[in-house]
Amino acid sequence: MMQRSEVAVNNSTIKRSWWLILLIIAFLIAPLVMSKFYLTILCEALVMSLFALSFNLLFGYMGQLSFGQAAFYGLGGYVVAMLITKLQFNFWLSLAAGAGMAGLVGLIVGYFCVRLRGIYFAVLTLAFGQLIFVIIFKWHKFTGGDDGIQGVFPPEYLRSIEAYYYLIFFVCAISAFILWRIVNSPFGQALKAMRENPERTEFLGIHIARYQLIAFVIAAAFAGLAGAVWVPFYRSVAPSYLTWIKSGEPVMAAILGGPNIFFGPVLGMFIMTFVHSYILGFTHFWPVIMGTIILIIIFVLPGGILEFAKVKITERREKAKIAKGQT
Amino acid sequence: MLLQTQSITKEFGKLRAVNQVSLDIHKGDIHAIIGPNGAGKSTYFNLITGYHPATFGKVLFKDKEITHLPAYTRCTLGITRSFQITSIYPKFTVYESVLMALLSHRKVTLKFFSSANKFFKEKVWNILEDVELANQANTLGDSISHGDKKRLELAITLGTEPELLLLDEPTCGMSPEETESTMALIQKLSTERGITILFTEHDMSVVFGIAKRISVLHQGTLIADGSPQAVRASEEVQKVYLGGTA
Amino acid sequence: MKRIAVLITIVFVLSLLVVPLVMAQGKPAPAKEPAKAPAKAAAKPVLSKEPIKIGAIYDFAGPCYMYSETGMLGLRIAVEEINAKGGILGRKIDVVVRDTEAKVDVAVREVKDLLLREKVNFLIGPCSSGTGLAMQVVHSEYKTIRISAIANTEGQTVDKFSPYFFQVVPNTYMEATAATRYLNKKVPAAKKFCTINPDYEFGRREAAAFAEEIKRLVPDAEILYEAWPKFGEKDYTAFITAIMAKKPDAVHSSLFGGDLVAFTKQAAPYGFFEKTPFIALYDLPVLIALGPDAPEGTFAFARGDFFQDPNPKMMAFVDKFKKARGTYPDGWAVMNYDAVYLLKAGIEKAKTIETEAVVKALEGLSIDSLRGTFSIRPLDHMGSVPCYQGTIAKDPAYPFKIWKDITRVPGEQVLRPEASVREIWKKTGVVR
Amino acid sequence: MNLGYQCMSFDVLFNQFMSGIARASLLFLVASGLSLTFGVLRVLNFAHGSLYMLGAFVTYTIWKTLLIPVVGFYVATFLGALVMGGVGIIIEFFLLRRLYARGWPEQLLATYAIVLIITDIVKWGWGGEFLSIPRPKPFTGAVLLFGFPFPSYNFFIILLGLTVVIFLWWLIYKTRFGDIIRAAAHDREMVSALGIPIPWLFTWIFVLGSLIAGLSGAVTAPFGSIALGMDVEIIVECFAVVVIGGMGSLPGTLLGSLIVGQVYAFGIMFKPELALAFIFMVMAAVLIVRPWGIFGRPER
Repeated sequence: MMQRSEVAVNNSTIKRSWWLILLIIAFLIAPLVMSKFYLTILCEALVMSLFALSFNLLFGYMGQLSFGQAAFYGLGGYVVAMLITKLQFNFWLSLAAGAGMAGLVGLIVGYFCVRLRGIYFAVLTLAFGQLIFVIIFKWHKFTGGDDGIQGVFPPEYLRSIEAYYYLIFFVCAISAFILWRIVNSPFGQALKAMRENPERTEFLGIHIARYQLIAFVIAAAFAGLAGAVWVPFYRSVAPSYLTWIKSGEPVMAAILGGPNIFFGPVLGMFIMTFVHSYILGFTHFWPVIMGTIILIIIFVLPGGILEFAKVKITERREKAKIAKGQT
Repeated sequence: MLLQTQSITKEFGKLRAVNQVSLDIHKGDIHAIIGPNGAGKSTYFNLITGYHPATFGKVLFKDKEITHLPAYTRCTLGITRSFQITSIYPKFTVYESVLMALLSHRKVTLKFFSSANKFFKEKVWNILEDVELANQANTLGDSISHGDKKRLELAITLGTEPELLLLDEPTCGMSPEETESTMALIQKLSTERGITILFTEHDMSVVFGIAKRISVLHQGTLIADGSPQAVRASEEVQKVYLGGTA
Repeated sequence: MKRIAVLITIVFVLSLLVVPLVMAQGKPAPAKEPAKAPAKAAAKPVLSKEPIKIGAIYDFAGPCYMYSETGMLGLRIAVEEINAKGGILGRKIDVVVRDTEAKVDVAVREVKDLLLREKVNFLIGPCSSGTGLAMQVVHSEYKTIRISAIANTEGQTVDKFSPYFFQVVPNTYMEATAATRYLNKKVPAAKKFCTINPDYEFGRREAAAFAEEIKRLVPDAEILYEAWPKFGEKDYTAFITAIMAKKPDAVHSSLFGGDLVAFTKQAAPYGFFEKTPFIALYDLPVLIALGPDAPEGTFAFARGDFFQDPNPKMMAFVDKFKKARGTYPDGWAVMNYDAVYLLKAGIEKAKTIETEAVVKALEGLSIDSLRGTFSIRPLDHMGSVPCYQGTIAKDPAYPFKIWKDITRVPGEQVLRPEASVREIWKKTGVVR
Repeated sequence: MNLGYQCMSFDVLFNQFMSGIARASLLFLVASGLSLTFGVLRVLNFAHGSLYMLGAFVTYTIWKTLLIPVVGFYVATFLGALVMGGVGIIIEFFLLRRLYARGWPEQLLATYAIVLIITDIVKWGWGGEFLSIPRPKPFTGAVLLFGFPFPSYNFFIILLGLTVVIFLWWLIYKTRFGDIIRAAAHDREMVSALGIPIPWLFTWIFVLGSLIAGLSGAVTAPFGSIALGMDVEIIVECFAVVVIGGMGSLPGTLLGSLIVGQVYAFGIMFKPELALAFIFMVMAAVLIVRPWGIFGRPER
């Protein structure tokens, strides 16, 4: 009879966190080591990773693909841009307002979307995403229309790239930690259960639509936060932040990195951002290279890079156990 | 009286799958519903658990009407079911599946920060030991045997600590030994945990050994209801079910 | 599970430390000093032999594609001429080209790329006003001068004024005012107008300037319908029928490039040009693209195609351009040529490429350009450049249609008066 | 901005209606191909817009190189459509066929990758410039309809739209191949269980979709102009058409394109800035009320 303690509990134990500390140190010393340009790219990668994580809460953990996530990302950015440029609002409060507004719109949109499943859910989120994009695109007086809003400056002490990098790093790290806790919380278990078997979960007494709506609002809020923290870094926001092409980026990152592993989308987004910026250095034909990379990974590494690595590692562990068993 | 259906009916277009069935299920009983395939047993279950809305008629649980309540609310009242086609969590481990049931029953699933795994350790192990799945605790749902899957679903239903447990053909597709042990397990649940069990079955010998009360459905209508002996004796049942000869 | 986590960390740490260093070496342009402080503090010795790097940032997409292409031709000819005569202050000029894909966020990224990675000294471009405004914030922060030879929104010189910005193309206020006066002269009886402008910064400003000027010229003028097709629209049918339904006396538009080509082809079968007097940016590239379909008798405005200002200096440039490129130079090539020479004059006057000195040198500087002499107004760094208007007509000398009864409005006549500039500055918070 | 309601006479409304029809027939041409791949194969096929764009540019090049006088455009359109059918075979055979076993998100990502690749092929091949083909001979001028000129090229597109409708209707409802397609739309496993080689069936469906995409791209060139980025604009409207009409149902796609075409045309006339928003409002409304669309059937 197996000992009770041997159950492999998959959350963090103390022994395991040394690699986490190493990772944080690496990120902290990054500004001293990297050139200004690659620091900007690292900032982009971090913000987009938070965006991809917010998307993956719905895709990897809840099993529903939302193709309008960029609408919330852009909305967060626009709220910050408008508050700062038009009302000279406090910087920190406008970040929170950006995330809050995105969450609120997420509540309205989510209310309708959570009743659908699979392709219908994806196409409805695509429709809402485009609707929000067109409203912002055409509302010239208020949002500046096609040109977007320029001159969105953070406070004085955050004007340099290094300072703003640390802000981005902390916002993304803390958000990732929160999302990690949510995903491993009872609420997270309920989401995973809904992904696995919605019928069984409903018969355990869980109102599926309500839980999915909560998850939708959380995902929208964090996407909004990512947009809100990004816009002051680039000093401007534009309607192209809300297009369905932007919504496709987290989908790519999640499927590349491995949607069923928490850090899958982060790894996917880091690869995409650095490959994109490196290619841009010498050619403008980055889409064809990015497209080929995606196809290769879909065929060669099914389930995404980390999933593939996980499968390989567990296989090797099994072989080792069998070998140990025979001797 | 734990559960009562008053002339409950379900029509799919012109087909009347369940035809005005009125039945009382008493607390603590092991109550079997038998009938040939297509007699409406599963549909009746769906009406009680809210999987299908009833065309007309009433369902009362502890004398409160629950006909129009959605499935998840009925479950929180204490009615849980297993499905004819075993419905479990393929990518969850056995431990996680049972834990999931406990989490949702104890209304803990709206906690966002505490780690799921630190809840109800004791309870999960008790249930796993009851259904003899303790040694499979760590294997994924889709990599255990068919019999174990049935028992896992049973364990999941126990996770919601139900008062009324509906089992849709619990022994379907099982070997005689497995059927034997499952029936013993159901008996144990009823006596030890005092759960009222309502199960459907089409294999006579299994039913008569354990059921305290038996109801017989035929083409959606209730044709007999009572103690095993009374049901066995009634000509109605024999004519329909046992082919006329005793 | 734990081992994967270790794998991720190693990958991350490696990518953070090693990859950028590798990339740094692999960069096409050799890295000079390590990260330079944003404000280029130490002025480099005047005669160091390093080339002067100009970042040409244009929008090679949608309607702006045409103008960016021809603009680059003019720019390269000017750079080749200057390098042939020993460059500026004895230093050769290098041109680094970047494409904004006519998207505002791509523009900001590409400008950062030019400033941080390529470390360019000056910028020229872009074509679209939207991307122009977006990059202005960034290059001003990095204290790098940009000269605009095509994008002409008044937002660049007035509303969002930056000391590091100069403009050699007539801005939206100047151009629209001159065009409205020409339209009014040609169709004095017109009272009821419709407008159709691309829905972005440039179109909005031209429409506003037209509305302001037409009210001044025709007090009881009335704008019946404003069509706002999206920038880069391809299907104008619905807009055409909506405008014709209003039966206007005249229609003003700032559609240009590929948009104007598409609009003209779709409007022609409706008899739009026969029924309604129409004025739009029918410049040389559009006239060439439309060929026989160019609507004769329709009014046009532009910024200096060769046939609009056939002075000797321009005709010499036309011969050189035809020999080098086999086509005729248009206003965009002319203005980029002038932009490079303006920069040369500024650097030579300041005797250094240090930004603050060149800014001081350029203010008030006047140069003899292909479009006659013009000077940079110190107030808002706007060049007093001329605006041209005319009517489309056939001309046996050229394989494409050009203009007849051409008017050249000198910049001084249509520059926004200083008082109204300062009034706008109060509203937009510019301190000068 | 006043709208001058007093001049909303009949012929003005009728003319706006006809411009709506022209846009609807163009939309139908593109969306009918998508309704095949999206409806039957259940592949969220973003690459359909790119096949439409590539078809337009390929036809432009064929037209420019051949330059046959009168019939040049029609020959180029025919060849262009065939080329795109070939491209469809390549995409389906080498990419999508291996993905049918995988989940639909991976298929979506594969089509998304194809969009990126085709965008660059067009950017490399033809650059970002606006190109257009002059309108073919008999359809250059305009026809007087109720006193209002109506470009005859729009009639050509409407005619072409109708022929494609009739062809697809005949193919799907009157031939054995059509019966198989409809069966496969319902239940893929059952059809393959009946011994019909599903992979080849899907290849033909995808090829047919690509062929129609190429045809609609070719027809757009003379209508206005073609440029890089037209794929990104058209594909979302096509999804709106297919979703409103009902996935996998041809009459649905026809109705969907009519609705979207008219909503856009009258939107431009009455509330220009919200015209595009109206389309997505209708799309969202249909998805909320009847996810499987007006003529569609609920999925098992």
